[in-house]
Amino acid sequence: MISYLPYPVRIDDIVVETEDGNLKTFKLVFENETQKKAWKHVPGQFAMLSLAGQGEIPIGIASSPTEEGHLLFTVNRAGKVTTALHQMHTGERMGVRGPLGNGFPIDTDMKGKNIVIIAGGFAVTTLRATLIYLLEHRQDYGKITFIYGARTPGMLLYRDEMKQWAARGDLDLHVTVDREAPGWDGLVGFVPTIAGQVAPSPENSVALICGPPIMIKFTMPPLEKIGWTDDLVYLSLENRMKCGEGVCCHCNVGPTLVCKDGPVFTRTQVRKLPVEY
Amino acid sequence: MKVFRLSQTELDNMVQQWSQNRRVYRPAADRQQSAHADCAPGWERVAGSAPLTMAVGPPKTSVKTFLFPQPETMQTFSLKSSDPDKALMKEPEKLTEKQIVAGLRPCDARSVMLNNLPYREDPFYQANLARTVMVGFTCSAMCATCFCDQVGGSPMGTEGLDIAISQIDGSFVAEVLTPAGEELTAGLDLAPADDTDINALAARRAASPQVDSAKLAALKGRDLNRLYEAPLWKPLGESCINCGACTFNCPTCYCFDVQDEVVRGYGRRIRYWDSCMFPLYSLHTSGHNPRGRKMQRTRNRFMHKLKYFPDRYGPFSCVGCGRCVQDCPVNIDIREVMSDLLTVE
Amino acid sequence: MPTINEKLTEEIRAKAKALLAEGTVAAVIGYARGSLPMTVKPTVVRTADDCGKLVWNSFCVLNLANYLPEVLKSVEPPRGPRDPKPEGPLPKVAVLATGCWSRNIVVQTQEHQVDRDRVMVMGVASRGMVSRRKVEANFAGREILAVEELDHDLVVKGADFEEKINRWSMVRDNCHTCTHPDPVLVDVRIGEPASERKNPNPFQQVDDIEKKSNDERWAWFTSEFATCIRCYACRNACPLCYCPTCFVDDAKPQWVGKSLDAVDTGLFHLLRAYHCAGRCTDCGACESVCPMGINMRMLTKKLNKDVLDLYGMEAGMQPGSPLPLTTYATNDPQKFIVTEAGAVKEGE
Amino acid sequence: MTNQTNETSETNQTSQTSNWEPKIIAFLCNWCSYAGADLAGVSRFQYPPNIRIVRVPCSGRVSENMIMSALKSGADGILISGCHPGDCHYINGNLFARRRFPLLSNLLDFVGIEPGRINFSWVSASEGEQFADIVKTVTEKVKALGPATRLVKKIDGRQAA
Repeated sequence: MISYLPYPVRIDDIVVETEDGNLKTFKLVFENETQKKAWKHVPGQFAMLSLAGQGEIPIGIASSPTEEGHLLFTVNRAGKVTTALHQMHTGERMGVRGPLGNGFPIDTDMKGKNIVIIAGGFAVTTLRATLIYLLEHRQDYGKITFIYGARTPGMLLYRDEMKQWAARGDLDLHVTVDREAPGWDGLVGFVPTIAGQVAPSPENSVALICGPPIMIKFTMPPLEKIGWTDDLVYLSLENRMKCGEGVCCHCNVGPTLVCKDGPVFTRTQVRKLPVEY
Repeated sequence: MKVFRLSQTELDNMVQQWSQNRRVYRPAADRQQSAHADCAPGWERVAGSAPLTMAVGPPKTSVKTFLFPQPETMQTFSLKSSDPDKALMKEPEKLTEKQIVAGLRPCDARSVMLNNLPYREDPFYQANLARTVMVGFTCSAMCATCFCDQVGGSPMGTEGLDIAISQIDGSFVAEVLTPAGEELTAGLDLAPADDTDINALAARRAASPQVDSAKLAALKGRDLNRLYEAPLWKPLGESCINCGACTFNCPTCYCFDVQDEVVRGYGRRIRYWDSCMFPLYSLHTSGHNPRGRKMQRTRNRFMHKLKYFPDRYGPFSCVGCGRCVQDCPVNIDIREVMSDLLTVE
Repeated sequence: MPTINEKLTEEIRAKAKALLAEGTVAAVIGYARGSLPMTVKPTVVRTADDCGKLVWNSFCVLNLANYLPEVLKSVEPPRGPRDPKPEGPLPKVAVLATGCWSRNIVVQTQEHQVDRDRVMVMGVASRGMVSRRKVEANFAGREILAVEELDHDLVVKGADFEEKINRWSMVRDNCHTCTHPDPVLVDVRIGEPASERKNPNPFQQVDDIEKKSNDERWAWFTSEFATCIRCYACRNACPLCYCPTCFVDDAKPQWVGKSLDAVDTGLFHLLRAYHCAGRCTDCGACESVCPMGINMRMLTKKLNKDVLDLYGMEAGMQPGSPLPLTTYATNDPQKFIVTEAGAVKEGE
Repeated sequence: MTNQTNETSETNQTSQTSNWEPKIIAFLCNWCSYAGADLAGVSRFQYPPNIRIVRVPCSGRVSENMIMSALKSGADGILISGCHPGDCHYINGNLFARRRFPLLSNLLDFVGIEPGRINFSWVSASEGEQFADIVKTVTEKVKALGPATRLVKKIDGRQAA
């Protein structure tokens, strides 16, 4: 039986991620030990963040299952609930309901393969979860290429972690910004351009792409040029959601329910659907 | 299975007896209703001795209001800073008191079963299903707007009912179909039906319109994208005013929205009916709306009923009660949509 | 001998056909036959060949002005949200309009929702539209299978009955009290013009409620609106309701709750009616489309009465002048103002 | 005003009791009436402490949504006050408001909301004493009506006190 009751959690830490202050990462810890132990998720899954009196919102889980004891959510301030969430303080109580959705196929289609992760803007959250997981289980995967872009250096999420990843040497990290900026000595250019330059061949590989629709649209042609096909590309859809359990119908794209059947789909699957996302 | 024969007086006495220690609801006789009635519009609690009679066609509003009430409290919470449980969501006590819905029709009873497909794991729906006993009338004739036979049902159907009552020659034959129904009739002084009644009932059932399964199969076999791109949606979307009359009176429309309500530090999270006809239904916070145009929303409603739902769960999400046909302000007729869809190349 | 409506139907078809054929308009908004007795389908006709499906009868209860802004947009050449308006005149749209609908077009023009130059009003004098609900109530318990309309009677047929009833007795309340059946705007005349109707008291129904005591009025209000299912058909059928986001859909602040709650439902109806103050032409579409048969028109009628009493204006009757609530007079009555003396200040 | 989670002055009564005091929401225009209220305070004119002031730029800014929302949230009375006609800081905001207000209060009267719950006045920045008098008048009027019950939202039997 579904439970719509959120688990009570407390905000343990809040990190302002970006220069405009619109993105914050919330570290949440469970109030209840049993619930904490019972929580199991897969990178790519999402959860409902619940604020009493405000409502619930579906947000991708930014922490990897390997980071035990807490959950991370990076939230963009956009609507009623996220605005209220941004006004909350450390130590306050809120709720988490989940994990929901299917997540990336880390144990099936991705196992033993070369992984290409392409992220744009704040869509990087669930891909951060994925990357951390992959790095923890480094031996199970082949070459890892991580391409991430944002408008400006100040809009990049998880900057400190990126530095650590860059230092590891066992992954190919490409962080880019749209335009030249003072103090930025990294890559400059849009994600699709960079992806076209650095993406490896599709042989024994899968790609995970998350970002604004326009970025995804322009990233595909350079990949296709070097032989990538739709079935190797995983995308994550989003739609308005209410229940998160495949009941309320809000997130339907044709017969598919994003919350239950997704949010992760291969590009082959997405192409069969009406464009209602 | 027990079968009883009742006169109108005996039927009324039976309902009266139930209402003495249980909540019994029936289709409302009047359009207006007291603001403090304990049930949804279109229904009333049985009180006094008004006879339970068969009116023409299904009741004004569907039975879903008893299983999927509008609103349903999902959680309650306090926002008082003095409360140690501040912002802690708590589940309300589950209602277990039995309620009897009397006078519904086979179409509505079937809708309960259809909605149970997406709601199989839903705690609130299941709790309401467990506490609701359904006593329905079968239909001796079909109304001009009824089409249950075209979508997998039957005017004489009993699916979903606990007790099915059929009118035969001025008196009633009651089939007790489930343990819940038996519990209701146990201890009542009822005359068993004789063979004549049972034969008459069987003959009626045999003569009733049969399920048009060819139509069902034809739509199911069709390619989704062909139907999606069909030219019929444009004129349909143009005349639709995107109100929710069809969805709210539809027994098989089951979408809901969730919102928090707070009064003076005490709050509840409720779910209530939503309609895919409203732009807000699919609107993203970013302002992007995947179904921003009227036509897309109209299409989604029919595609969901006739294609998406069958593809996912099997049957059409429609019981052919005809309420949407009657209530649509602009006369969008789902029967015409179905036949138009069948002719799409 | 063709009936009045058959003649009007023929005239509408012929004139619509001519307008489309000569390219004067790109689309005609009218009605097509419905699938049930006493129903019609609002339809947009875009080719001369399609004009044959247009009909006119006493069941045209929905206000066609409601479709006007959207159809006008649909006939414009496609362009992006930031593209400039194309050069030259944009295509026109013809719309059937009775007295009240034409007044709505005036209001839409005053509120800049509709460009008057792009609208061809095919004016029909209204003979009063029949309330389907009244007919059904008249035959309560019997299923109506067909209704044939004669000039002054309706022939109602069921499986085992056929009865003739007087048409006027089944006409909607708003049409009964209507004083302006003839369109205020006419570009193409359909049928004969009608004269203004004399009505001793168009606000009789409102007066009857006003006579009740305060508690009785509250009881009337709560029971009248108790059956609302919040489908918003009344709002969506109204040509005045064109806000991209309605106040009921606002989440922050949430003005009214969205589920079935007597207070929220009441607030919705009061605010909806109030938003139509000074703009409502009493076309009755809201009441006609309500699946639950709620007489929400009483609220707007009350507002119409007050607007007429206080400011001497009727919506849509003065095309050149502003709407009552978008203007003011320095000597507007202000008897309602509380003063420090506790008494109510006299009008200045 | 729209924040329904307001916890202040938690009194819990549903029936009229001897110590019941009405809560009156006052929408005061920034330029005249709010200054008038300020003057009343500075000049130490006594007036009943029943009003909760919401400062608005102009009486023309007070929308029907705000008034109804106050009623829904349990306000026993409402006072809307702006500049005298002709004195509006925005030239004519109060004149538009003067057209709208009687329509709303008549409509509410029409559906059975007790007359006297919704009040309108003009108070200038120099009328501190008058402001105090108006608040007295309105408070007495609302007190006589008793607690508001109509159009007051309750959830699960609980009501905004």
